[in-house]
Order: sequence, then structure tokens, then C-alpha cells
Amino acid sequence: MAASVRSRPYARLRGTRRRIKPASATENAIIIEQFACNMEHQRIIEAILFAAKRPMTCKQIQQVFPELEQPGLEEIQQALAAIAADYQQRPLELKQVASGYRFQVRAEFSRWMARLFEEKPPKYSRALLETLAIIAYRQPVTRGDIEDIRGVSVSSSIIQTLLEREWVKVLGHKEVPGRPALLGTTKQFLDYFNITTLDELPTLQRFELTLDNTPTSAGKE
Amino acid sequence: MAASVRSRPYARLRGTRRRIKPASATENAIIIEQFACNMEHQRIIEAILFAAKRPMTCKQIQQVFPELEQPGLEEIQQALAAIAADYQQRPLELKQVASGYRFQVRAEFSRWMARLFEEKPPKYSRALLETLAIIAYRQPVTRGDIEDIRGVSVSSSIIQTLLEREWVKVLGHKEVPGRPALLGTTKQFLDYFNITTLDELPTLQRFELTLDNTPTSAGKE
Amino acid sequence: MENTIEQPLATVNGAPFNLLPEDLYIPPDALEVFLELFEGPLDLLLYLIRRQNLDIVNIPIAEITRQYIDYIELMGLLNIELAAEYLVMAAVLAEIKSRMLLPRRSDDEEEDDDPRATLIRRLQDYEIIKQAADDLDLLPRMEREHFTADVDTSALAIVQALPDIQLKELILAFQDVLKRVDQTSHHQITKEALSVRERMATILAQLEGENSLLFPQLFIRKEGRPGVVVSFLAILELSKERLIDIIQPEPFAPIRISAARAAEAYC
Repeated sequence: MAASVRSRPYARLRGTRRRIKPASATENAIIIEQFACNMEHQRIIEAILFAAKRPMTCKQIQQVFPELEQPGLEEIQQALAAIAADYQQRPLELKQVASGYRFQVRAEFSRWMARLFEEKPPKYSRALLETLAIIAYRQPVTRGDIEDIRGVSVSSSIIQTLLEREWVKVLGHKEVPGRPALLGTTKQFLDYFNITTLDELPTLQRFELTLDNTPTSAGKE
Repeated sequence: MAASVRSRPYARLRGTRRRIKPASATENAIIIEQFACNMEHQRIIEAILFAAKRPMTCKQIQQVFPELEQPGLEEIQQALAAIAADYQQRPLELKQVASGYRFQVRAEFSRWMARLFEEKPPKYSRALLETLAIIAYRQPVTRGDIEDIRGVSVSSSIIQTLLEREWVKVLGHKEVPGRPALLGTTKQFLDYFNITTLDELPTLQRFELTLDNTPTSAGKE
Repeated sequence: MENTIEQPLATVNGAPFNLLPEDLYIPPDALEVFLELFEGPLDLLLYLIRRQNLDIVNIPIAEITRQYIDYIELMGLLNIELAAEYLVMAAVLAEIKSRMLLPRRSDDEEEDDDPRATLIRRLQDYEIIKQAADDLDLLPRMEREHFTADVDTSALAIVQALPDIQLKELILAFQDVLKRVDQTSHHQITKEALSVRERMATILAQLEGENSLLFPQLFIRKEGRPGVVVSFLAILELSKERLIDIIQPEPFAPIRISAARAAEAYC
């Protein structure tokens, strides 16, 4: 009774669905050929995304093709959309993060994924998270800026950890005595938190602590 | 523009299509429920195979489920067959190898995969370079020694990479609790840098002298 | 820790200290753990203000100062290592308090004459970040909610180019490590004759898989006297670090060297 082999050629089905414009017989033939070619590109792109082990931009995907066979960026975009649609029913999703597209397991399965790995996912200390938040929201900042905001000294190992995880990098140096490093976040930081730009970070909450006599209330900045 | 929006409950759709035998209303209900459950298991198994990063046996897959929810080995086998069938049209295949099941890119895509990886080789991280330098100059050292010197923890993957590259080997074990491995460099390491003995590694002073024309080119990314 | 926070509390400056500060709605047992939860003086101060839902404008600075100082006294009592930052904040509060007590001169036009203004701004900035850190922690992230989906490519027989390293990079990396060590810790990284270290590694490698080797086997004759000295130093160093055992079963018997064995050798 094992799962019946369903050989429904899913992709081709979708292909027909996509051709919308009416076309004469010959035109039709051309479109089909063109389309078959696209389908092959699409399959290659899908293979690339799974094999790459890092997020891939359209440009990077294009480069994988030999120069004379390179699909246009637009075609790659379309292929990505088609692939994403193909996986809509599957436990994976094609996700765009800061440094490109990658396949990942849908969040709803995290419960089982956590059991898959013996090591617990890393937990980050409040000190590290606050430091990271300051760098993310206030960049570029120096270590001194971070200490001013937190009111305590920042341990080097926190900065070191952030640099090593490649969430933070040195953007330059501030032209003041000592030339302290100016820190900012990286694309890998965005990738890790599954977002494409800093704008997608949660909005800062502003808590009212004002000098006039309004009672305390929280609100959005 | 992250791809998402899932709607159609695929599992149920497919479920109905599969029910072939005529059945009474109540029987029907039972079959559907049973089936929905299997589909959920199947989706979880699929997610496990993609996330695992190593081949998984049926037994290992079973263990990922909490004890009371574990599907039987037979059900897992069936799910694997169904998943394999689902991917028949895709550039991936579910393959059984000696140590279990894993997804792999179909052989016909090797040509592109080769191009994908032949790109510029990735760069080693600062953390890896420092770890290697400490091993080279301070051998034999344990991982703990390296952590002491660097002030941050050393990830196992760095040590693993160095061992795989055959630049570093385990010389023995230190007779202290835990018997940590003592690491040292290999002959391959010397070969790579074109030197015959570690003595030929430049000492820091000597190096600074020869570097005089490139002031502080250190540490920048 | 002698100070269980039960009835007879300690004496502070000679005066008996019988009560926990008022408004301290924390079970005493939990207090120690609790105090260590604060990320710093701003965090503690914010907690004191927020817990009472105080409008910071109207906070009786005197009251907050008193509570704050009670807290840090308690930290002292509990032997919690008190960072200097807490004491600085106590001084700031005391200063604000004293300035509030002085009559305000009407000719003082400075806008931020109110000494609380700076403190309020810092507290606000900190609270925003504190919340942002919590929010960040809640964002779904890799390794916890999301896992990348990779497939195997090893079957495709692709040789992936390995990263290259220049010798220069390696030395610069080591230099950086040394620099950092100088700045941040007390580690003594002394330069040692490299050759002894290397010889230590060589000897360990030689011993690997061997039951034991005869002492003379560890010397390479053609290296001459300097080589012998290096090997000998390496053997002594290895022995000191308990990485090898030097065995002489009976007087005048040949000396044998073996890799250090686990406990059995010693018990």
C-alpha cells in the first residue's frame, strides 16, 4: 500500500497555467520551447540554492551559469518566484534574507528540529543582547558609546564574540583621540535574524519619562 | 518580497484524491483523520531530512519525535517512499546511502555544481587564523589553552576544519580530567608554507623588520 | 556566605540592621540571585522607578536615592561583588539630591538646570535599548526557529577549492593575539625557543602508538650537541607537563619513555 507513485509533472502543469496570452500555433511552439528552456534553468537554479550552503543573490546565481548560457536577472527572479510557489506546500520555504535567497525549514517545525540536534541553540546573555541592540539601532557606535548607554563597561569578550559570529564589523575609526573603532552590523546579522534590512528590526519602543507632568505611559516612537 | 503565503491545505487535498475504495460515511471520516496524521508526520520527516546535515536512518528519524508521538518504523518507511516520489520531478533526490537517507542534488547537475564551488575559495575567519597561529607557535596545546590565550571560546568547527585540512593533528592527550587532545601542526602544514621545520616560521620581531614598509596592515578585514 | 538574611541581619556601621529596606518586595532568599540580574546601575534604578510606577519628574529623588543606597548596601552585605559603576551612580544621586535641596536661583536661565534632566535622558535611552534587546531576543532566528535546508553534494565529486593563507597572515594573526593578551589579561606569553616546542610535538608524535621507546631513541645523532640539548629539554618539559612518563624499572636498567597513561599509571 506504500505511497502510490504520483508522477504528476507538476512543473509542466504550472507551465501551461502560466501561458495566458492567446497565441497562434507557431508562436505557441516557440513559447513552449522557450519555456522548456526556462524550466531547465529553473531546475538548475533550484539545485544551486540547495547545494550552495549560503544565501545566493540573483547575481551570484547568474554567475554559476557558463557565460554564454547565463539567464537574465529577470528570468532568475521569475524562476525564484516559481520555485517559491512550488514549495508552498512543503515543509521548506524559499526565503529572501539580506545576503540572498536560501531554503529553510518552516518555523512551525522548529519543535522537531530542536530535538534533532543534541546541542541546544545558543542562548545569549542580556549584556550581549543589549550591546548588539545598541550596535544595531545606533550604528555606527564606538565601545564608549555603548558604555555610556548601558552605564557599565562592556567586556571585550562580548565584542569579540559579536565580531567572530560576524554579526558586527568595524566600519571605520572615529577621528578622536585613541581612534576608537566604529561598530556596525553585517549582512550575516540580518541573515541570522531572517530579515533583509535593518528597517525590519522591531520598532523601538519609547517609554515616557518626561519632564512635564504627564503620567508614565508607553508608546511607539 | 520574501516568498510565503501558504494557503491550500495540500495534505487534505491529496488525502481525498487517494481514497479510492468506496466507504461508508463514518469509515470515511476515520480514514481522513488517520491520513491527516500521517501527512503531518510525513512533513515533519521531510523537514528532518533537510535540516539534519547527515544521513538519517529510520530509527534516528523516529527518535526525533517525542516518545509518545513516535510513528512506527513502517510508517516512516512509507513516508520516505512518499517523499521520494514527491521529489521525482525535482532536481533533488532522496537517496539511501550506507548510513541512512539523505537528499542530494541529482548527478545530472554536477556541471553547475562544479561551477558553483569553483568560485573564489572562501576565506578563513580571523578566529581560525588565530587558532592556527596559536597551535603553530605554542604546540602542543589543548583547546582550553587556546581559549585561555584568545579569551573567547573556540568553536569545534574551527578545530574540525583544521584537522580536515590536515594542518593540525592530535598529538596525544593531556593527563588531566577530561583528557583533552593535545594539538600540534603537521608536516602538511609545513609543506603548505614551504618550510621544512617550525624553526623557519618567522619570529615576530624578524617579521616586523621585514614588514617595515607596510605599517600596521594588521587585523583589517 | 554567613549572612543568611533571616532575623539577625548584620550590623552596618555599627548599627544593627534588622529590616530589609521597605518597598523591597523580593523574598530575601531570592535577593542575591535577583540583584545579580541587574545589568548595571541604570537597570537597577529603572527597576526602582518602574516598580513603583513613578512619574520620574515627580520622583522624590530623596526616596529613590535612599532605596538605591539600601540596595547597594545589601549587595555589600551579601558579598556581591560591587562594580564601581554602582557607587558612581550613588554619588550622582546624592549630588542631585543635594542640588535639589538648594534654593534655585531665578537668574539661572540654563535650560537643563534641573539636575534630573541628564539622568532622565540616560534612563530613557537605556530603557529603549533594554526593550530592543528583549525584542531582538524574541525574533525568530537561525538555529532556534529556523534551520537551513541543505542537501548533500558530496556524491557529485566536486573538489571545492580550499581557502588560501599567506604566511604573513598567520603571523599577523598571532601578533594580534599577543597584542590582545597584553591589553586584556595577565597571561604571560613569553617567547620560547621554538625548537623545544617543536621537539616536544615531535616526541609526542613518535610515542603515539608505541608502548614505549628507549630514551636514546629520542635523540637524533646527526643533529649533534645542540640537537641533543633541545631533545633533552623537550623531554624534561614534557615530563613537567605530565605528558610523558619516564620509566626505569630497576637501577641501571635502560630508561624508557612512554606517553603519559591515564590514572592506572598512578594508582
